[in-house]
Amino acid sequence: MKKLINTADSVVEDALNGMAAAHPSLRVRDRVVYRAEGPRPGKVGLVSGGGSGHEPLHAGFVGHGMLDAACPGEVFTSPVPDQIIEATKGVDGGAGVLHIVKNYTGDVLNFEMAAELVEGVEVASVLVDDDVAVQDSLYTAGRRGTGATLFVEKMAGALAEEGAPLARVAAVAAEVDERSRSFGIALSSCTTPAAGKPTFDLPETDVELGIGIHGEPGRARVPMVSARELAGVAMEAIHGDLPLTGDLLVMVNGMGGTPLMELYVVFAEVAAFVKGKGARVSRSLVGNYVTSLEMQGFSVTVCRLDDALTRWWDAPVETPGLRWGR
Amino acid sequence: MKKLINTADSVVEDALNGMAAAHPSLRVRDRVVYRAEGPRPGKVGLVSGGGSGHEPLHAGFVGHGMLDAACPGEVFTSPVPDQIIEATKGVDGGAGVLHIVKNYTGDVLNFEMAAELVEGVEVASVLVDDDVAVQDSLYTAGRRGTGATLFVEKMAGALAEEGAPLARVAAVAAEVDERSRSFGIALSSCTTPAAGKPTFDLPETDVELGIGIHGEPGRARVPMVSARELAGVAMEAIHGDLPLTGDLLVMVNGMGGTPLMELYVVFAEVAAFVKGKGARVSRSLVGNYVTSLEMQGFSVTVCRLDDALTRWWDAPVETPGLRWGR
Amino acid sequence: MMEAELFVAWFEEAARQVRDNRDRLTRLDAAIGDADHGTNIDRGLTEVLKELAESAPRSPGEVLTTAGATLIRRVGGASGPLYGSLFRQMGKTLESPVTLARFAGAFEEGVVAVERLGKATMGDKTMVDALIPASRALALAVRDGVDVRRALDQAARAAAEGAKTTIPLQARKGRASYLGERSIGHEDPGAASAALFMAALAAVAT
Amino acid sequence: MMEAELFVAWFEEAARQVRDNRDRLTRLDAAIGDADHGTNIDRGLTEVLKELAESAPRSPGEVLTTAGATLIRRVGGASGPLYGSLFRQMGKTLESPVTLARFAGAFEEGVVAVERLGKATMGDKTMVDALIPASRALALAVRDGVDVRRALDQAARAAAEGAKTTIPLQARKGRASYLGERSIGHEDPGAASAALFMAALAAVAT
Ligand SMILES: Nc1ncnc2c1ncn2[C@@H]1O[C@H](COP(=O)(O)OP(=O)(O)O)[C@@H](O)[C@H]1O
Ligand SMILES: Nc1ncnc2c1ncn2[C@@H]1O[C@H](COP(=O)(O)OP(=O)(O)O)[C@@H](O)[C@H]1O
Ligand SMILES: [Mg+2]
Ligand SMILES: [Mg+2]
Ligand SMILES: [Mg+2]
Ligand SMILES: [Mg+2]
Repeated sequence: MKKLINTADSVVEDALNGMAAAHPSLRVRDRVVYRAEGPRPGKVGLVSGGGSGHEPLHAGFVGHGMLDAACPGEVFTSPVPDQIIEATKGVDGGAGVLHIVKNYTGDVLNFEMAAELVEGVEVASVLVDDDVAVQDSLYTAGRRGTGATLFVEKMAGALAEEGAPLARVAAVAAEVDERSRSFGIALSSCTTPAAGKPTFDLPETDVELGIGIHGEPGRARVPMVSARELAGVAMEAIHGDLPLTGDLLVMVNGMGGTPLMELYVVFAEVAAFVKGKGARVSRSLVGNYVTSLEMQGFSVTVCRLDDALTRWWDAPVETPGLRWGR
Repeated sequence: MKKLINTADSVVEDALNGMAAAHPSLRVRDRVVYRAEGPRPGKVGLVSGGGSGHEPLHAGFVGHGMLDAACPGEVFTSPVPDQIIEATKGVDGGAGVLHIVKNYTGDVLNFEMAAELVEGVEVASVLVDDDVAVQDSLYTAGRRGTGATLFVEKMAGALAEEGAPLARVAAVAAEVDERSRSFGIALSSCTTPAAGKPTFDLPETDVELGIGIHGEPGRARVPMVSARELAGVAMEAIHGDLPLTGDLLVMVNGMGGTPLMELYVVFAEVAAFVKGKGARVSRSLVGNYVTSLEMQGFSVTVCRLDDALTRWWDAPVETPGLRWGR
Repeated sequence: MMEAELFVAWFEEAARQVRDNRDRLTRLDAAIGDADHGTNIDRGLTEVLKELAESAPRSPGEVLTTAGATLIRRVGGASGPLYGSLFRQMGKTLESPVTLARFAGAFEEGVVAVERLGKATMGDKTMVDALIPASRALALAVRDGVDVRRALDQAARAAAEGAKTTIPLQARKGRASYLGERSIGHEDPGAASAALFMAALAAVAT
Repeated sequence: MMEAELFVAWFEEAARQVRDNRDRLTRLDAAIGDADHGTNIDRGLTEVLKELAESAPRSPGEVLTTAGATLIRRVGGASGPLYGSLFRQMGKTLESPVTLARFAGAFEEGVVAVERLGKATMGDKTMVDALIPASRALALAVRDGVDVRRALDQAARAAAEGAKTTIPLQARKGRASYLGERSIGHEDPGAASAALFMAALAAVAT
């Protein structure tokens, strides 16, 4: 394993120091990343968090129009309740705080504990579970939260910025999740600094279908095929669960180690697929947004837009990882 | 080799189709990427180009405040004169066109030929050569152009947007290059689609120092050390050539396959180094901007700012790869 | 009788065994999860020992609640809150002087807290598959009047066997459930670490 | 006498040889460059053949200028303009009917164009190290009144030897110069492809 780290133990701390140094718009304290300017009275606060190694998610989405704070855990490990409690108190502007929680047992348990323990702040939660690779049944922990997290954070963030009350921000966040679906494919595994070797070995000839964002193996291993065919697999899985119609927000997301050139190749195929179904790519995002360290591959996330969601997507955002309109 | 491509031959074409589909702000025609809105009368046009595989450079920097057109060649292969001639004619708003050329024999020759052949457009050129790993001597092709290309494109782009004449835009572009220095380190090689295997093999224990952006081997191969030490190597090389003083623009650039978390770890060390020399990180950029496909590693680019350059850096920019202020 | 020192020794021994088995636990987690279970528990127990040394809790119950709270505060992931709840609930329930019967009762309460929090039942391929057999072994030992040492040995053996029973199972909870049928054939890392916890207790009780 | 057909055949044979050696050329470029030389020349010659078939140039000079212009228009990189200039300049200079002396003179003009454009001289570890010996061999053959076939054989041999002489050199031009001393010990890919061009000409002239 070769990694740009000092020690495996200090990697999260060191990276947060780098974030703080690079972005004067952020304030980092006790493993929580806040907007430097602090809470705005009357605005609903948005807190998210999860394991590190998914950058820019979540800390890179702290700023105007998105999150108020992010709680980064150890690599691929949910944050602890103390961080979430601190963040929740730290961003409350009196209008309550929304927890944006990806549906993983660890994230759910730690956010739940924090929500129970935090005092004097009204807390609502939204669970993001967009990954169609996992069946939502009694036999699983339910769908994972992956790419749609970014959509939820962006749109709920814009609404919160408008001054909407907590219940409404939470309801819209849940609506964005309901309208969104994802599917991911890995060409290679990733290596966590602590483990020091790839989480799984993938031969030169194979890919993993239906992976999450923690370097977990996927649902099935199949022979490598063309970008067109892989995009087709992902899009059929999504379309089979939530038929593609109308205006869509489409993200083709690298897993951290995929050349941008290849993501554009995939996007071209995804766009052609959408067109073939009679739907329209109305907004899009191509790049590394919800990553698994240096994993190679891609995920596609699709959200069925309506006018309001489109407006919140287009609203100004100023974060290290996503920025437009200011 | 596993790559998200359809065929090795079609990868550039397919990726450009994806760019066109993803970014309505761009228009792609005959292997040239233009701003969709076309040239602005009276504004100096900025044209750059180079091999593909460095995305978002260059095509991702076409848009308000940066380039007017980019000419992507085959992977790691300079564009041909025809592309550059088309681009030059296509962006001329009557005020002439600046060619921003990275100092590689191929880029230089093809841009020179184009500049000679293009008719009816005043053309000036700036040569970017910021890489301190290469000695600028009779015994080399001169310093390579790497990360500073982004700085030149951004600042000259802002100045052009203000309506400055060609000679001044060219002079400032050259000044940005003179004030900028880079150094790169690779932890792994990259694989071009056509070659199908890594350009060089790097054992688990070693890194390549002083690499360029085409997967070329570097000046020396040394044992892997910590992020702090690697950042020190890069920064000493830069500082030894252009002493770090005053306000600096600092970019820590991934080569395409490096987790953002690790780039922040490196940035923390770079910022500490700068502070140790009594200089100041006044502006910064951390991410994948000038890449070599899926190569792992980083490069640091430093530019000594003054008030004017800072203003042009801060000026609004709206491109797929760099955006703020609008 | 089981004193506070014994419970401190339990966590010291558990920390040692987890350290020795850290890479194995992480490998188990790599196969059907995200390759961090060894690191998570190792980090948690290191913090527990630090906290126990600093706060010097006096009763067995206090040792356990301190350990539980520390795991919750320091581990994260799924296993942090789950193990944290196990020990915190055990600590809250456990009255001094500690007898085997009281310990068995508190342990059962702890396991119920884990089940309640994680909503997992026997056969879901989680730590619960090691914890429930351990709890039953303790209850049987109490019923049969077995001495502490043998009771804890039996609990350790039951936990180890329970961990092995997870191998052929398809996971229905936690990260491993995402793999569907591909989770079959691998030991659950949390069940494996639960077996280590029980082995550590048996070891220090001798 | 060398007719237009012979020159077309030259490019057909060169395309075949380059296709057969594409991976070797790319491997040579991987060692001291960016692993694209084989692909570049292969792509270029494919386009040249297409263009020659379409535009059906009638004189040797036209064949050469067409090939040169196509290489410039289609290859990119360093080798595109350099090889393009070689053939374009050769074509501009070459008068019909083509004699060995006229061909040798035009070839020399082409090589000078390459030197002028790339500013490389003998020993810089570039295609020039194969082209100059080839040009000299042609000039000597003219002086000595050698027949066309033997002259082209000697030129091919000189180019091949010239390519080999690049192995111990440290590059002073092009991408390989960035490697400093690490460029020593590898054959220059452009010199290797230049040797293929000359071998192809010798092959079709028989
Ligand atoms: N719902 C649950 N109930 C009980 N135990 C669970 C549950 N979900 C996960 N676990 C246990 O947690 C273990 C994984 O812990 P760990 O790897 O530290 O956390 P994470 O899965 O968040 O990475 C699993 O092996 C399993 O034993
Ligand atoms: N200045 C130069 N003069 C002559 N030949 C050169 C020069 N620079 C490079 N070359 C030749 O070009 C070859 C590389 O061609 P190619 O790989 O196609 O282009 P690039 O270097 O742009 O990737 C080198 O091996 C060398 O023979
Ligand atoms: Mg985890
Ligand atoms: Mg090249
Ligand atoms: Mg885990
Ligand atoms: Mg090359």
